[in-house]
Amino acid sequence: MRDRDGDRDRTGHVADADVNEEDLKQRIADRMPQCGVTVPKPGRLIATVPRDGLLSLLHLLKTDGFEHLSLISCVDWIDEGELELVYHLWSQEKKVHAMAKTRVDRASPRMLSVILLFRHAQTYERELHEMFGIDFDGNPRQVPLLLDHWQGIPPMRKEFDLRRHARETFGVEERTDD
Amino acid sequence: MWVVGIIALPLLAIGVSVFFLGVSRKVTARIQRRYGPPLYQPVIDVVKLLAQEEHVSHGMVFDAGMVLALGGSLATVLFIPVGGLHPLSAGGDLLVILYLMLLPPLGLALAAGAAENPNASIGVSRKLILALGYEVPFLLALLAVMTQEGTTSLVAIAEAQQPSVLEWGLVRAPLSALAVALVLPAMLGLRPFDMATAPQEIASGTLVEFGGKYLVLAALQGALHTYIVIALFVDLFLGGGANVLTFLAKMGVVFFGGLLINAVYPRVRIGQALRFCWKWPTLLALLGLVVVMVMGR
Amino acid sequence: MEIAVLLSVALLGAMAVYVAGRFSARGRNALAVLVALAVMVGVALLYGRGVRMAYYRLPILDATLVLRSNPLAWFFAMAVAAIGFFSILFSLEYMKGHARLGFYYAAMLVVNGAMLGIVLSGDLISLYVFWEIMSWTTYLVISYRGGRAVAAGLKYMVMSIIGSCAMLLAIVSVYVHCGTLEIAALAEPMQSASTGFALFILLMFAIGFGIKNAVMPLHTWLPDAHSEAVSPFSAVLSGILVRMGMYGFVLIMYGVLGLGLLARFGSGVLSFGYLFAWVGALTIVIPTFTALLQDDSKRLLAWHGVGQGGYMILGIAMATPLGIAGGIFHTLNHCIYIALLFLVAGAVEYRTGGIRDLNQLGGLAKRMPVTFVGGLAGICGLIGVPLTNGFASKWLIYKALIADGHPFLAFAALVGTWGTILSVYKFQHNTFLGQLPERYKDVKEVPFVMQLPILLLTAAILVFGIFPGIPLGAIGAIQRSLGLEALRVGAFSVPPEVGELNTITILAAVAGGCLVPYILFRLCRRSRTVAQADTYGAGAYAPADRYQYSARFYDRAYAVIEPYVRDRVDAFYYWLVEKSEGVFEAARHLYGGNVNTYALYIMLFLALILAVGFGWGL
Amino acid sequence: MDRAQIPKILKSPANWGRKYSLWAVYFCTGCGIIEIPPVVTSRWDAERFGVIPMATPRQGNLFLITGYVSLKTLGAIIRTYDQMLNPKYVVGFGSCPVNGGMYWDSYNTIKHLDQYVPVDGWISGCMPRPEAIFIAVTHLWTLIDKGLADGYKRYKDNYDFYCANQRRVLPHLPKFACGTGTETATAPATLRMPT
Repeated sequence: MRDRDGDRDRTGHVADADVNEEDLKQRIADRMPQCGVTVPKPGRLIATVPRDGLLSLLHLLKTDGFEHLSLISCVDWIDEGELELVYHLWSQEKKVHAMAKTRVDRASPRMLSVILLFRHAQTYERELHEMFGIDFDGNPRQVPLLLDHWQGIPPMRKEFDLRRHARETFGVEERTDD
Repeated sequence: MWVVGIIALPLLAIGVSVFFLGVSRKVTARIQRRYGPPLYQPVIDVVKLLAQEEHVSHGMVFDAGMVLALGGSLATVLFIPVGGLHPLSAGGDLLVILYLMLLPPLGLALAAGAAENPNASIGVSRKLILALGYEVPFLLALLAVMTQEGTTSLVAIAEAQQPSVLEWGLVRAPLSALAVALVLPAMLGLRPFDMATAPQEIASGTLVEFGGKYLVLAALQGALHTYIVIALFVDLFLGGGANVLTFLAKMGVVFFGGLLINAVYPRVRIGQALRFCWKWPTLLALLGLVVVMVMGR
Repeated sequence: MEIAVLLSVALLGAMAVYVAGRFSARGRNALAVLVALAVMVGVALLYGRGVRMAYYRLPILDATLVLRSNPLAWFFAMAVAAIGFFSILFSLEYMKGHARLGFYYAAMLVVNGAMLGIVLSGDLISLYVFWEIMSWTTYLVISYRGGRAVAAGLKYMVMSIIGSCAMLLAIVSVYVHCGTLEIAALAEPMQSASTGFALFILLMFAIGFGIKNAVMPLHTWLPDAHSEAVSPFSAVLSGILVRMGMYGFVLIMYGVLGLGLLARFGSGVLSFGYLFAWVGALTIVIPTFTALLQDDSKRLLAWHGVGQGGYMILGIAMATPLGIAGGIFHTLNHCIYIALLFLVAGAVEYRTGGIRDLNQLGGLAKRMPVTFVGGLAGICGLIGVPLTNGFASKWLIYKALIADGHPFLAFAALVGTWGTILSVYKFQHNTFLGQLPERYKDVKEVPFVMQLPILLLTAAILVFGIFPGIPLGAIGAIQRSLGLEALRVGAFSVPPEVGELNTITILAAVAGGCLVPYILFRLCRRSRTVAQADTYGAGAYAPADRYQYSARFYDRAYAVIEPYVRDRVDAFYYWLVEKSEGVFEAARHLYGGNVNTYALYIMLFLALILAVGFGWGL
Repeated sequence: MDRAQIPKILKSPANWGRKYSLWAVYFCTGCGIIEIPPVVTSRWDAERFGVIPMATPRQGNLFLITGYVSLKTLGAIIRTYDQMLNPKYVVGFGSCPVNGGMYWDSYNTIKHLDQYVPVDGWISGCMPRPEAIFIAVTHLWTLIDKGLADGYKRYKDNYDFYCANQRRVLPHLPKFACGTGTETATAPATLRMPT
């Protein structure tokens, strides 16, 4: 990550002024009007977009130099009944970390796979399928990664009762002192 | 007299080789700046393995292979003269010993092949490729000594080097001795060349499915193989020893040298080992043979 | 009188089998076995009886065609008859589903009969006639399966014809020089021949016999022919048919020319024997290491057939009693274990539906124990493990080489042994050991009629290994009959002045040695046998058929060995074929098709003849 | 080896062999395995006690289960334990095998190791130090002397109890019935090969 205060970063060359985040925000805003872009702090860029605009946003970011998809994470907004998918992109020469966010319905979560843009996304999508139950269309191998023959609610979802599961499966005696 | 020899020689061989095994673990430990097990640790291991309540086999070929392996080693031991003690050598000369040394690897290879484990098969293929590697210089050196002495009988070769140090094979055929010394770690299966039973890569190679009494047979066969190879080296190049004690002393020196290399060297890949064995040692052995031929004329 | 009866039974029996084939398959099979058995018994009865019988008188060359039986002839005849009988026995079951069986059995018996004819023939004309019969019928049987086998047969045929022409040339020049064709009577007129002429005769015969014996530069037909031929015939082909070349070599080098003449060919390093030995050494090393790279089981064995021929040549080229005894003994031993190995490969092919690729087989020892034991005995013989027959003959050859002061030749032979060990262990391991694939789960053992030859050959390997004195006695008789100094050998030991070898001591040592671990084995608790998939796989469950790990068994060694053993001789021959096709194409244009150009050619030719005649002053 | 031990050795050489030649199966289960290398190398030298890391379960008789045990690892542990030869001893290393440790309520780790595999000794601590292993080894010696280290006997006697527990947690575990050699492994339907 870029160390703003010392104006020095790992590669040793001094980054130019913080104009490129605004410049990026402007480029995204005028090409994708429905996409809300904010720059919370230098070196960070958040773009939220509805479900079907995500692929074009990722394509746009990728052509803008965000060539590395480091992770796809998921946030469970249980009371809003939605799952939020966050695609973390990183640009090497701009030293900017872009987050493309989108919301998916919680009851039957389905999403287009980004495997065509980033081949290695297959593993991230496989894990999200296993832990949150999100179905990615186009991902060839959504087989379980850690859990074998898992029945019931995917474990990372909020409505999954961890303690009850542990007690039933592994016979955990309840702790009395916490 | 030779009845005593037939009983004494194998017992001597097993005793010496088990002692060498204990020494090797102690010396390797001390080189790595740690105390290491007591000298009689191999005895403890053998007792534990023999006294196990359960042994696992993979069929008839698996058992027969191991019995043949140790049996072959014991048979070879009988033909090698040890400081004047050579009960059966009237029935077999150096060529017979060379071919008898094929029996143990064949038995082990059959047993490992029958163990239905890919690690074992990979171990066997490495062991045979390594054997192909070190046999070339070893054979050249053997032929050099045989043509120099004009006989194929090991007893005669050993006696010819008896009178004085100047008569030793080391002095009369130095290049051949050096060639065999270079490939000795490969023949003994010591560290730079122990890829056949590499614990990290192929889960101890040929020994992967050996447990309990099979491991005892394999360990004894390995120890006897070390004894045989070093005894051959002493008989060919270090004058064979007037009596048993000097013979064992010479074997100890050779084994200790091998141990030092074993303790400090990393393991090389099998392709590199083959290329090495066919490059410098073979060149030296070839030169040694040419020198012997030219001097012989 | 018996020889003519024997030979006619062998050849006419084949015709009878073909005719019987018309009526009933079982009758044909029974008759074939009967004929082979009768031939074997007949040859056995000939032991020790020097019979000579002139059976036909050629009017034009006033030469009498003679059949004779001497120890050398009997030795090879016995091998021919035995291997022939075993292969017929083996093919009763093996060939059950194939077509044109009448032709197959008849051809097999004719080949055996022809080989008998070669060995028993007393004069060069009948030798040549039977040689041609053998070559032709071999071509027919090699290309029996059609497809690639026809190409292999053609390649064999072309090289055999070249060999036969060389032989014919030699026979004619011998007849012109010595006036007689009877081999026994050739010995003393040849002594008076000039060295150059004798060398020419020897070289011509050497080409003919060398092609048949697959000596190094002339070996390229053998791997294709052996791997394409039907397994029982491969056993005959590689076992004894190829060794007719050896019979020829011994006959010509020691029967006709004799030691005196051989010594006159060059001196010291450049003598014929020494160069011939180096050809033998080359024939050992390169084919054996080529066999290391093969993945097809029969091709691997075929390359060993070429390699082992080198040991025999190394033996007889040494011209010492030890060497010659070793060479001839190795011919017999090789004939036994290579026939056994081809029968084993055939048995595996028979049961697994024609699979010969070593990378797809595995674990068959559990289902085919007898074949496994036969294979094990075969490879032990091929390697030369003590107590097998291969060891005894190799020991003699090495002893001859080292005692004679040829360490480099001995080195080539010893390195050949280690190449053999690696390649035949791959054959044994990939076929019989390791995990049994699902598709071979219900493979059964081969029927008894196929097991019988395998068991008998295995017994022969062990008996000749533990008592080498039996065959060496017969070989001593051969040496005496050829006028050489015989090698005196005990039943199982070698006299002290020759060297130190006592197979009974070795047997006792190995048996005693194996007794100790067996007792130790029995003292401990009984071990339980685990299932095939219950092996250590770092805790993971190994699904069936995913553990095929015998593919490219010596992968690391391939890169080092492959460049040195690429078959450049074969490539050279094919290059030669292309070039010659170009020339023949050009020659074809001469025949324009209209008559008067032909008349013109005739006139020109006559003018040329006249000019040459006048020029020479006829 | 002092004189006093000679009678004990002669009384039961088997125990003497089993005590001073504990070959540990080199099996890395959880986070605890990082403690093993210093134990077997120069710094702590377990070979003094006769403990050597062995590559295959066939040769090992001490099974050191180091750190938390996830479900997938439990399958491997059970198969490795079955492939070891009797007499075999299991030592739980760290607090996670004891009662789940800090993953006490996790959905993916087992909480009580001894429900699935008989355990002869425990070493508590969230990554105990190498000395703790030597203490455990010496305790194991006394247990072997007294004949109390009979985990493998318990496994064989109430084999169904262990099998039931194992099947409850890993219903599709391909497994060879221990001690009987018969192959009960069903071809696992879900073990799909990577397409």
